[in-house]
Amino acid sequence: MFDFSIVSSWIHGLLTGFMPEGLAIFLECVVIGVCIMLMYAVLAIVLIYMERKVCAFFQCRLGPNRVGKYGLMQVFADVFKMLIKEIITLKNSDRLLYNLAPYMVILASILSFACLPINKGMEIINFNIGVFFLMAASSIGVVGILLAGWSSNNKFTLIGAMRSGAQIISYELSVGLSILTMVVLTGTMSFSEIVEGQADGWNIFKGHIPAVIAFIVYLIAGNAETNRGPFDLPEAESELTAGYHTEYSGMHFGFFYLAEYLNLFIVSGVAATVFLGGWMPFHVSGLDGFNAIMDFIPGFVWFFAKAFFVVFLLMWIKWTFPRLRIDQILKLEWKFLVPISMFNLLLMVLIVVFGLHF
Amino acid sequence: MNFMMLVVAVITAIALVVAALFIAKAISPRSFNPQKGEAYECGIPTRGKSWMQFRVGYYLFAILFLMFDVETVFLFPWATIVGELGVNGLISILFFFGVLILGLAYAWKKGALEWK
Amino acid sequence: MNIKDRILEIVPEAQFAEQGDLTATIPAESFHALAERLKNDKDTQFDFLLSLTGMDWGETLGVVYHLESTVYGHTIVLKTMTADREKPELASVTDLWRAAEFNEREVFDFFGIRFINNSDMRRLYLREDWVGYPLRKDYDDSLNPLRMTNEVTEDTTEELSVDEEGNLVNKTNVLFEDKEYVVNIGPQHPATHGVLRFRTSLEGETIKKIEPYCGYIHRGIEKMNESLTYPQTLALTDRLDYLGAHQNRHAVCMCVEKAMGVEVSERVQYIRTIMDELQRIDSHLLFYSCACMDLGGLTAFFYGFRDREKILDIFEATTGGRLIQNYNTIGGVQADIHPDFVKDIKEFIAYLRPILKEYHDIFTGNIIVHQRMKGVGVLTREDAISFGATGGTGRASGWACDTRKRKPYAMYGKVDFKEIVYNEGDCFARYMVRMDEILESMKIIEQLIDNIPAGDYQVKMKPIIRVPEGNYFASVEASRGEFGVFIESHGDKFPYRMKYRSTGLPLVSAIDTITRGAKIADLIAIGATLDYVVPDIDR
Amino acid sequence: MEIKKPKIKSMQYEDFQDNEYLEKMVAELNAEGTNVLLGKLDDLINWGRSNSLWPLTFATSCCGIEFMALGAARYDMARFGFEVARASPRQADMIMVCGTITDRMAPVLKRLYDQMPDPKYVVAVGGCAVSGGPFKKSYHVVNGVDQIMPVDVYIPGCPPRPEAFYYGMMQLQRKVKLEKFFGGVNRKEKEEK
Repeated sequence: MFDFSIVSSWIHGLLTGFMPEGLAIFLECVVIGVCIMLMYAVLAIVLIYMERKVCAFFQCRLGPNRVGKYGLMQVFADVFKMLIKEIITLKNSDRLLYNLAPYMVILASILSFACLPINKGMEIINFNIGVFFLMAASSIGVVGILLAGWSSNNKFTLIGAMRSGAQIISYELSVGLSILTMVVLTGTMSFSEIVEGQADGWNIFKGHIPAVIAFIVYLIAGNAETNRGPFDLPEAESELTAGYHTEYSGMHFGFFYLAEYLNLFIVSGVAATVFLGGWMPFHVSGLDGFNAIMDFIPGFVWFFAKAFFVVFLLMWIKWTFPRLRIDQILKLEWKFLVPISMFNLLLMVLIVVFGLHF
Repeated sequence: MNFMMLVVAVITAIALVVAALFIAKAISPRSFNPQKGEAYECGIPTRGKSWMQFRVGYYLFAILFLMFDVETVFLFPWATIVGELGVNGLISILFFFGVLILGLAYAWKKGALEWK
Repeated sequence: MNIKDRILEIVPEAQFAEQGDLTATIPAESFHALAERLKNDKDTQFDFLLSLTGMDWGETLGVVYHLESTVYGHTIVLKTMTADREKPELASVTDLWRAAEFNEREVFDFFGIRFINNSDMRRLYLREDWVGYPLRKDYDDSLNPLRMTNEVTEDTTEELSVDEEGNLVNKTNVLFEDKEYVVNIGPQHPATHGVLRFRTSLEGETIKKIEPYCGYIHRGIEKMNESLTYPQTLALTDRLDYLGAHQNRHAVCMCVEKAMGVEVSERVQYIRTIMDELQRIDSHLLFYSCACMDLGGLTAFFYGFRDREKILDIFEATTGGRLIQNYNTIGGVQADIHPDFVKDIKEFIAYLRPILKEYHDIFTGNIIVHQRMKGVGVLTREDAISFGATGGTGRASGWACDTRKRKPYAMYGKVDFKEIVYNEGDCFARYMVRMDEILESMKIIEQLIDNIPAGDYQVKMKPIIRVPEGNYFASVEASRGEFGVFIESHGDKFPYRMKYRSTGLPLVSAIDTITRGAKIADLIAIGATLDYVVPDIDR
Repeated sequence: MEIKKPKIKSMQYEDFQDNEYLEKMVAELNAEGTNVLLGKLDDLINWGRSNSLWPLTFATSCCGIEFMALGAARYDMARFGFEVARASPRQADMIMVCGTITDRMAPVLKRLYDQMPDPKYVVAVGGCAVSGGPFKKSYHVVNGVDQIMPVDVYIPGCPPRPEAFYYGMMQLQRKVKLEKFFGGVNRKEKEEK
């Protein structure tokens, strides 16, 4: 199995060979920062392109195909245009909060993005309480949304912000509980250890019934966390025109747009890591030849493949279901998902305590 | 190293926004007219204030969330070692868990989970 | 029971017209009492105010009421007038028929007639600062240049009411308090289906009150008609409710043909009926698409549009137009059907039947759809009749109001089809009525398509038509309700007054009643299932 | 640097009916001259803008239905990247005036236009928006949106066919491709204090 830490320590050795350690570390940090930024931008563009193509095929259409081959350059053109679009200054807004909101949203998504283990030895932030940190980091995002809605001094944005306040934080509970269920199974909160622990089988197979329930609950709640249909209430197009980011233009809006897609990826990435084995290849015990072939595929390919599979699932849901109403959303969370995940947690504890898992 | 990476990520996030906004501000065209900065409300001037007292319904869920979230935070450390603690760990946490479920049941019965 | 005798018994001074529909002219002072008797008496029961038309007869200003009984099916036309052109005042009938609320505002807007006891005497279509009353014959358009200032919306309304001593007093009613959280939904909003504006007073997500504002697409078609010859007026009717273009035009043609006593050939009747039903399917498919989109199910939107294109192809082959076809003419149709017409329609029906099942699979059966639509936005039968909410909306409330059954025209008397009636009156019933009507329309087309008789497609007509003096009313079942045409002719080549009974105006006037206490998301679902077309409301 | 005739992928330059006005624009731009670097930057910016024209969801009447048909499966405007119809003018690049503009609507439309960020484009769709169309003589209809705001492209028809919409939109793309950004064309409006 390819271990990325070999590469990073090789680079570190190379750099410290001809420059002081401090400078080398500084340089590495800069490189990592640039890498995060690039990966962030590229992933967002890939996801937007994917969304547009996937929904086009669901809807018997072709999707973008004029800009570049197969419309590959379409999203680049969009991002580029947004970058050179005017940023409107509002008259009666709360300037500070209005300008702060995109920072919060981007900060939340980059911090949680940095937690994802992409390959063995290739996780940027690797805390021993990684799961916990990720949940904390991602919940900053809702602050950004609330700020955006509140500071714009617009009635639609305010309703959008209030909706997201009620919705996103409610669903955080289910996300937390379903991940907690898996933490009970894995016995660790560090992402890298969670993945390592799945060498002999992905968690969703190891934890069987409660793991599958937790996976489903997580998918629903995660979908709601990212404000995507059928839970796209905070930005319900046909109700609140554009929801909480109604008053944002140009790149300001672009950040919300990018963050929305990146959050989709983060939710999928966490699902892939916690439930589907992260960068761990698919192994079937006993079939050594098969396992060797699977090992040959690098870990980051596995990770992205799994993450994009979950992304596709979520897109499928988004383009199929109509939107829920605010009271139904909260009812679904508090009267169904929370009790289910609580009992699921108990079930998992029982299974772990009595050693009934694989 | 990890905490340094955390700082790197934070700086990256801020740098990304600052850089993009800088480019946008520097080269984007600009036009001015008296209506541009006003609030958008389907093309009609806004009536009254947008910032006013808002219904408590939204906050109720926020408060409920806070209660449950804080309690699940306490569950996390236990969850990592429940496999080692075995049955004792399960029974001792059941009391805590019972309180949690009772809390939800109480909120449910009180009608706090209904959207009004 | 003779209605004429009954009216004479109540108001001995009533006069009856010689020509046209049965019309009684009633003095203004005894009008309200008569209207009350006609509505409440057991054997008359005129509970449905079909149409309320303002008139300018030169010396006098007045109103024409078309009444119908949903119990007995009989109709009557009442006229009342006032000679005071400076301060015209007539009694309001809003206490009897709620449909009058918006219609009287329309009359006030166009003619300046103030209705005593109507609590809401504001302009309906024009800006508050509009000068003069455009449909009066002496209106001067130069007083109203294009105003580019933002319109100031008042939060109060004027009422002309009668105090205890019987004197007329001006009263001010408050629409919205200062403290209320009032949000404008529309005119530019993806879910208002055009440029309708709802001022919505919210409490959190709950709607406390809603106030519709029309007129953002008021094009003054009725006024323009007064200076157009009859064949010329046809061009504008297509653009009223563009999803019922055929049916609108059918109504106007029928009304003029009725006035002239022209018999159109059987072939024309067949073609018109088939085209009307195709148009209905087209409109209902669009309804399905838009309802899905408004509820957030975007994929279903594309399914509906995909299949709608097939109808447009059929239209295009025969008429040359996709959306607006300009097909019906007075005395016939513009051109004979395309040689492939029959074949195309048969193929289309064979194609659509299984597809409809797919629609139900992807959208109707979805649990979220049920949750969003069932029990939401209930319109009772009484309200539906009182507001005059015809079409799918009325039938979803249990009111069998299909004009095709009530007053059969064209081939509808001879084909076998079921009138779809649901009793729940909620969004889901309104949705299902339309989905089921697609099936019934296909059934009608199937019965007709094979036996289109040979014959002329156009009766020879003169280019300039003079309709004999009198007033005439004809109505058809358009895609979204009863579309009526009222023509008063003074024997000229131009109509003296031409009024369309809008199918959408009653729906919009009922929206406050339906949405009270609902949520914002429900408003969208209600708006989608009421299925109004804004240019048809504003005319 | 010489500014060339705008090329777009979907249709040959010669196939367009009215190239004269574009050639006039090209000649005007060439008369002033630009240096190569700025010219290349302009090309890049124009490529981005012309390929990402997001319309505002705005329709008043019949043409709006054809606009929806344009977005639907058969005509699929997503191919050109037009499908991201934004309901808020803050995020839209162009406003397609689909349908009649009445006296009451005119200030609303103007307000929406004012609230859009630069660069913004206007397409007048249908007879009504172009000139008042069949309702030209009405007391409550604006005779063409060009009376209240600058229009970039006119699409005649009542309502125009979806193909006509495309033709007009491609004309707009070509026009956008001829903009000169680094010469100050877009910065004409200055703040009024």
